[in-house]
Amino acid sequence: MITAILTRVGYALVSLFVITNYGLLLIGSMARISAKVQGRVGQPVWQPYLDIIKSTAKRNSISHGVMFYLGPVFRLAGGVGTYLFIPAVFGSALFRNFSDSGDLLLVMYFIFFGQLGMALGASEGGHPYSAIGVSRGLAQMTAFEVPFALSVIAVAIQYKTLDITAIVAAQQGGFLHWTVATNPVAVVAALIAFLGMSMHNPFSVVIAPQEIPIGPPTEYQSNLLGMLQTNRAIFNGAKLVLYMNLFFGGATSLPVMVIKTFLIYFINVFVGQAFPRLRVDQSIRFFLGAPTVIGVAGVIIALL
Amino acid sequence: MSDKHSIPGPLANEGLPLAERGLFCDAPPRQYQRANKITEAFWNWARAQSLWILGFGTGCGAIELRPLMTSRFDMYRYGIQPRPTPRQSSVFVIGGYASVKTLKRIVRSYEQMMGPKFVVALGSCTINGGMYWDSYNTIKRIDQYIPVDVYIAGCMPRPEALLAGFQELKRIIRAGRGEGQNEYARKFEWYKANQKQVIKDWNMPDYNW
Amino acid sequence: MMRRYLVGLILIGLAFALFPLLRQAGVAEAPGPLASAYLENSADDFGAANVVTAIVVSYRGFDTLGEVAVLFAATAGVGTLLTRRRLGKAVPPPGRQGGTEVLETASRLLAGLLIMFGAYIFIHGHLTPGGGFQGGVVVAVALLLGLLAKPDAQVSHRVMTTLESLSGAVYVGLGLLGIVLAGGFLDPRALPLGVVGQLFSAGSIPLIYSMIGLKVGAELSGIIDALKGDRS
Amino acid sequence: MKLAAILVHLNPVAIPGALLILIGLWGILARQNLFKIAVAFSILGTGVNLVILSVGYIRGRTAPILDGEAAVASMTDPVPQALVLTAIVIGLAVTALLLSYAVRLRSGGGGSSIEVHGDEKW
Amino acid sequence: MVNPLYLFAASLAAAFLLPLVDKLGRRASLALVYLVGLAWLAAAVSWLLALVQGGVAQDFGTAGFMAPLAIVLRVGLLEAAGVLAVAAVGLLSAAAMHASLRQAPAGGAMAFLMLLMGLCGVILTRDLFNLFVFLEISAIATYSLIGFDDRRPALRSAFKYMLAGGIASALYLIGVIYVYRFGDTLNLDLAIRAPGLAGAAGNAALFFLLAALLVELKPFPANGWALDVYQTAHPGLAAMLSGASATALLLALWKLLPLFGTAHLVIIAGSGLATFLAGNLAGARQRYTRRMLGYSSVAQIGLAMAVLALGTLFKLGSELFLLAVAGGFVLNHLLAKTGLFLLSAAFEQAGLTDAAGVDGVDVVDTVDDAAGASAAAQPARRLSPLALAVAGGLVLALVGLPPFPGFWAKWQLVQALADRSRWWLIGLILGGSLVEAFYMLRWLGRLVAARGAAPVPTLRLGAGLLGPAVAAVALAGLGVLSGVFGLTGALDPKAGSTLASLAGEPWLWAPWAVAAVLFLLDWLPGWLKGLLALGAVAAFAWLVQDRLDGLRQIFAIMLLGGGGLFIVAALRKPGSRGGLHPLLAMVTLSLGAVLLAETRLGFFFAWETMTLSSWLLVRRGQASRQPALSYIVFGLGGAFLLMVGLAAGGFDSAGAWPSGALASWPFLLALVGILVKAGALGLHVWLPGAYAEADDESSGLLSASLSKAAVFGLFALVLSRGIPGSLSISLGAIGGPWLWRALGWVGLATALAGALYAVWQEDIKKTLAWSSMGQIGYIILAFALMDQAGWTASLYLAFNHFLYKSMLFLAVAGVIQRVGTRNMYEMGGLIKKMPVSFLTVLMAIIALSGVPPLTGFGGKWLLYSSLIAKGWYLEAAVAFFASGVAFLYLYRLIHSIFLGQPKLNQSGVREAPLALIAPQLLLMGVLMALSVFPKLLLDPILEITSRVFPPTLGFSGDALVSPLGYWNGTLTMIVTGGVFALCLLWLVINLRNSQGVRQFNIVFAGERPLRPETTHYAWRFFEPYRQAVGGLVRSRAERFWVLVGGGVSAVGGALRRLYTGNGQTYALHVVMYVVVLYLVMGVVL
Repeated sequence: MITAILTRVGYALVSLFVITNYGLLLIGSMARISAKVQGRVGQPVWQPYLDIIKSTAKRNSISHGVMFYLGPVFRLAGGVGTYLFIPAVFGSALFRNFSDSGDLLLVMYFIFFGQLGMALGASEGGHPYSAIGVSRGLAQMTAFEVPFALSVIAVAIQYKTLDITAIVAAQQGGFLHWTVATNPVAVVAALIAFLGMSMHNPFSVVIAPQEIPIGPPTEYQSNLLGMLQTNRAIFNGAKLVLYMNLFFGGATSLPVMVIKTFLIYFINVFVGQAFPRLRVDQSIRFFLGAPTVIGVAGVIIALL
Repeated sequence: MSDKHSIPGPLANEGLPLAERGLFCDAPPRQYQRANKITEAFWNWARAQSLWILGFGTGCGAIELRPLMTSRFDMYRYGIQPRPTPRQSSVFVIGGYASVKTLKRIVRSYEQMMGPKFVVALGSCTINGGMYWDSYNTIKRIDQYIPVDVYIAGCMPRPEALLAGFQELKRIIRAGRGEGQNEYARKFEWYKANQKQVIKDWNMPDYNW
Repeated sequence: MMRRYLVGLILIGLAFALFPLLRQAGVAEAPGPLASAYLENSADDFGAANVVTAIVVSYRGFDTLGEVAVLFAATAGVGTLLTRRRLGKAVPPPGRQGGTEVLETASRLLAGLLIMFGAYIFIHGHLTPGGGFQGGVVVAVALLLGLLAKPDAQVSHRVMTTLESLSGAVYVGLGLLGIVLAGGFLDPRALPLGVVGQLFSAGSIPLIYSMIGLKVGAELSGIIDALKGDRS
Repeated sequence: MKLAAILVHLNPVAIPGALLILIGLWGILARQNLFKIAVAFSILGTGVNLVILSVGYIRGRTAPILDGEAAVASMTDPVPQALVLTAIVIGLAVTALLLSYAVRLRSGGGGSSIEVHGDEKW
Repeated sequence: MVNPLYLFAASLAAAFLLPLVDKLGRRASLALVYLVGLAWLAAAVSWLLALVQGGVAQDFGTAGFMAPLAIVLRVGLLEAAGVLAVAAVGLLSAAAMHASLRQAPAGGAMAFLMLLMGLCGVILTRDLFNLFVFLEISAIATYSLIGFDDRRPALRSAFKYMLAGGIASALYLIGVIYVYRFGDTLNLDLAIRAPGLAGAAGNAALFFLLAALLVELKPFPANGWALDVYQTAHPGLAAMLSGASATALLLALWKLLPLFGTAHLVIIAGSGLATFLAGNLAGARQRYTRRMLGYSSVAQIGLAMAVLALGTLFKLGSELFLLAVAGGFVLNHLLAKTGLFLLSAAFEQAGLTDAAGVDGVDVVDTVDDAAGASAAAQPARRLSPLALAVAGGLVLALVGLPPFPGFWAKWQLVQALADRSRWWLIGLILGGSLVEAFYMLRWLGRLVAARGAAPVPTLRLGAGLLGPAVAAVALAGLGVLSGVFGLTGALDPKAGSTLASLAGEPWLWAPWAVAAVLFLLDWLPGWLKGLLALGAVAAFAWLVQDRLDGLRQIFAIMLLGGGGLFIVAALRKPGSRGGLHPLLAMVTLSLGAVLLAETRLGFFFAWETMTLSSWLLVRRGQASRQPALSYIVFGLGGAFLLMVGLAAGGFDSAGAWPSGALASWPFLLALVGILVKAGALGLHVWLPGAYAEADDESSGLLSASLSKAAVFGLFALVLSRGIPGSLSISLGAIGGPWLWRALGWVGLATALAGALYAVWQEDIKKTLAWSSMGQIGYIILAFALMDQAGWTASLYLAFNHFLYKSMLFLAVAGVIQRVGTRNMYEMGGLIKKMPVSFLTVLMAIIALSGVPPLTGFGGKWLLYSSLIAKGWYLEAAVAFFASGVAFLYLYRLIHSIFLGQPKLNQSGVREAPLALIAPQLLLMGVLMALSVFPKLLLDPILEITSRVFPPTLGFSGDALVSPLGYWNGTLTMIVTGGVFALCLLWLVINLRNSQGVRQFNIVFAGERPLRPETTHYAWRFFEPYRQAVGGLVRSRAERFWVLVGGGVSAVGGALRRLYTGNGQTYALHVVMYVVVLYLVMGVVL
């Protein structure tokens, strides 16, 4: 019993370690790719590591209160938890994580755990821009969740389950079994939602760095910031893994996972480089418009 | 307001109305211990590789910062990037002359940065007043008000000079000489006195956390 | 103008409602069973020659009592409404135009006669047409005449009230006597019936009718007096 | 011919009564003056009384008084006569009160027209 | 039995002698009046006793003869009751008029005696002409009395009255003489059998008789004169007219009823209904109290008329039944209206007059200028609690709320009409009642003074309150009797409870009993009352626990437990907090009663009790006048719908809802009725105001517990009495699955709209109110799924909503108490001052938003799983959107209150009092326990739902498994906890030299913030969101209801215009009315 538990915890830690490093490198390489797009050399791929170390190495920090402290903890726990509730690699005991805690719905809702905690922590900072950022973020979130939910429903209809492992299992057997092949419309909706979810351009008004200096984390610094940066890597990874599982046939091994998630993320960066930023009300209207229609179409296709 | 907050300290935010004093932290800045040598060296290396700029466009020099972000100069490749908030920045670039009005903001922003923090003084005006040396409204030497790590002379210095200055800063940091924060804490009374001498309408707290 | 047309229309409607009733009622050929019963029994029952009186005072005496009460209530109302204070007349206006000499003289002459005639009518109510009400009215006319002649004259309110109250009370008392001595409330058989057609007959009917006469006279006088508007 | 039959059948007391009722109502509904309305009420009352009497009316019969000569069989219906007495007195009472109220209303200012005494409404 | 003639003799003798007695002083004359009144009262009582003990009705002849020769009086049960009522009202009125009678000439007292006697005569006589005489006696006495204290408006209206009355008596005379002509008798009993009256001629004669009687009963539109009289006469007299006079006339109508044929009955019924509707509609527009009471009076009499006629027309039941129902209405009206007029007399005597009025007489303009909010002309005064209770009792009785007689009568009537499928009649009657309830309750609401800062002097009513109090007590007593023994039981215990009663369900009276006791103890200190109330609730729970099974047990925890919590919360403020504890206890127990009800009547009784008591609770709030009004109007409207539905069956052991096409819509009505209480979209207009404006602990009770009673109502409709077993309605029966799908969409729309509205509120309690509405929407949605998973979700959501909404309201109550405002943007940064409250809110919003690992996620999981499994995909997506929106307002709530910038003026704020903290801690504990062990709650729920539907959900180990997926709450909790601890550890290890800073130590572009107010981003927090999606929720529902209200009001206004104030026009109305009736009769014939 104890061994079983320890094994699982150990596996989870390993899995976590892998996704953290992968996530950091992914961010670094994407920054580099962006730089190439802009005709620059760009920062080193390992720059995210340096930034985190730098933040962690700050000699002092300030705190606005308990919730301010706990904000990054919530955020990181949210990211880590989200990841841990998703089976990262199909059929792998090592990367199975704690996916037996719940199905897709749990993952979808656990995403909010970190966001909520972070929003609260940022708010305690007392900075108006934090609150403005949160208000924008939440407002935008309600909108992009709609196409996402629709595509998830389409998936649920198609595979008659909400169990992620089962969804991945159903997609095994080649490209033509992937959701992206069987129901591309739903996947389009989900990918548009993903743009909003990762707050890249054109949906980056939440953290608009100059207008409301970086939004919610305005007051965060030192190790608190470091945790947020770490979370960004893990959380990104978790979301990518989720998308991969739902729409791109999952992964049977780590390299497959790396390739697939890299490509999914690449779409994201690609769009981000090509489009300017939208105002928050514009992006809400956008998500409730075409993407929602696409999502509904996806559901209908799944029903056919 | 509890008693704790109404006892005046040495400076005790006395420039503020009584009601507002409780709104600001009244702990003075202090000097921080360095970690053990190896750790500190590692950290300094990381700090040097990840310079986050608080670009403070106090004067004309700020315009020379912008080209650094462009593909021609691309400061990102040196691990340098702009950051919108002092809380997260480690390098304070003071661009050009500092009028009395902006000094107030410079001081506050500087004090709000987390240590270790470094200051790059950009342009002649920050060194000796430059062409504004006899102006009634600018200060002559910025280092009388906050500690400066690197001066980049010129009116205006070119982006290349800036890059050179940042390289110099990196060297200083790696060498463990970027101790402006502790310096400021050590000579806090002196800096504060200088600041107050210039800024007549002092409506700020004395400790800008 | 619209209103007049509307009223006309509505009255035509009412006529439309009323006319069939009149037509169907037509003229009776003979009294109905109830009327016949009254006609045939009243003499035997109460010894009253005047069947109407028998009905009014006895069979349906309760109605009559109510009727007196109605008049009484009206008197009370009129008396309450029309006091000098309420009419806003502090003092009776001096020097009001009196009646003509003819009127004064005639009224003086007639007053006693009228009162006597009134009394006659109500005392003979069970024998001849007429009765308490008619008699009472005639009595009140005497007063009216007097007031026409001398508008400023004050009627003795106290006498009037006392008369009214006592006659009413006696009426009720006579009714109760009916319960005690005879078959029921207002049963005139409380007193001996006597012979039909004589003055002292029909039990307490003449007494009751006299009381009614007195009361009605007093009440009507009261109303007239009150309408004059100078009661205190 | 038929009309004649109807007319013959009609009660000679009731018809004027009904007419008086209508006239009285006309006065009540169309006259403005408080006192005239009171008078109209009297007319209405008279009409009603006539209608009451008409019910007891039987052609060719006498008053229901037993004075030896008149046979019971030749008497009219006494009941309406008894009833009308009550009706008359009640009518009188109402008239008296109406007049009193009219006097009070006029004396309080506002004149004798009923239209001005309509402050309470809606 | 005492011969009534003695009493007549006595009355008359007294009246005749009064002028003489008056010489001894007015005191003596008045004593005489009281004496006579008492004599009548005593006689009536003796008759009643004799009759009840087995006596039979007895006739009393006059002049030694009986009918047909002589006039006959009859003393029967109804007559005795009528005389009792008249005498009682007479005595009360006389007392109210005492002062005026003393000052006026003696004629006043005489006329009063006459009136009293006249009315008794009207009741007792069996002779048609004698009836006329007595009608005239009372009429002329009334004419005299109206003017007796010489107020000019009264004089005017007396004249108008006389015109109408004169015409009526002329009509009556015509009628009676032709009845004599054709029927050859004046005796009623003989006339009924008279063959001559059966034909067309008899019909016409009877028509005139009837028309006159109807005119006296003040039918629409021939009742302008009556309204003027009610408005202007001495209120004591108005009481006499509205109460006693109307009763006597109705009894007269009842006596004559056998004379009439179908055509006449149709006229009576139609006229009565028209009067009822028109009177109420016009009444809704009244500004003057007494005129408004007049309209109500007219309407009530119309209703009683209609009931009498309808009962005979449709053969609604035995004569006894009819008497019980009509009698219930009449009695209710009689006492309530008497009391209210007397109350207005007392107001007037206490000097509550509009001094600026012409002639100083436009008195007691209480609709606008009640004791509370006074006009500029007079200083504000407030009513004493006793006066308020009396006024409340009277108005509530009038409106037909339990436990007053009107409630039982209405129930019986609706039941009887429903049995004969006369739905449109039910609609008319209930519609009119609702309008009446609206304006009467509005008036009552205005009597309650706003609890302003400055203490307001109490209005001294003194002895004037006696009459109203007697009326109120009598009403309550009769009502309770009717409830316990059935209506007829109250009338005649021997007859037994042939009608439905609550005899079998004594516990339904618990709310009333406890409230009564606690109100009597209201002088005690607050804490003691709180403990008593708590004890009462606990005792109730203990006593009834055996009667509750699975489903109802779960609801009992929510309803009674919630009530207990909020009673504890009520201890938060020192002082007596008058009225709060009794009401809280009453609401709580009424919720319990809803659960316990076993019969339809019992359920409806409990439902109305709940509506009523919660309304009182809402009205106790500070600025709750308008919200409380809309709360009660919607509450009653919903209750009426429910009543119609229940009348058709389905609730109690009598069995399932009738099947078949027609039978389905009573169920729908009941459903809609319950949805009103649940606040479903479109029917929710009352909700935000009521929840927001009630006292803070009361809001919590309403939102957390009372709304669950509505949820229970849903279950109880579908499961008989909410006992899990087979469904009482076939799912396919009513519109097939589409009904449930539509219900689901209603729930969904409610959820979405509730969430969106909540987003844009500035008022913290409004936010919570809208949030409640939204959450109930989910519950309805899940309920509508009609399968095991859906119901499980529904119950689970309901319980969770109870938990976290209680927590939120408790915490918010503390915040409001400490901060003194409800505007969120005026707060901020309270986390440091009120950490426990913050923690509560934090846990509550995590739970509410459905974020794992707290229980809320279970609800979301169940909801989406069941929606998707059922195939309601679009619904699932919209629900997902709606629950996303919930994040917005939840964040805003916690941010604006607890985070951000503290305000300078709130530096002295402390943590909420223990009375609020303790329940919060308890609830947090429960929440945590349920989060870690979801089985604790889910096991019983699954057990219940599995009994109704084939199970699809079940536990496998710790994991709840659905056909689609699984959820292991315990593991989730462990993982989350572990990860959280790990992250926290990392932070603690790596954090160096942390310096705590203050609120202004923020980055502010090199500047310092100027003021906390300008630095706290809270006002119009989601403005961009409004720009984006605000179009989704324009307040269409409000506009719709405003339109409806406006329409009703406009109709009322238009009807009112008939009453021009011109007496002649009124007379015209009378004649026109008669002509129209005649034509209608012609058509019917």
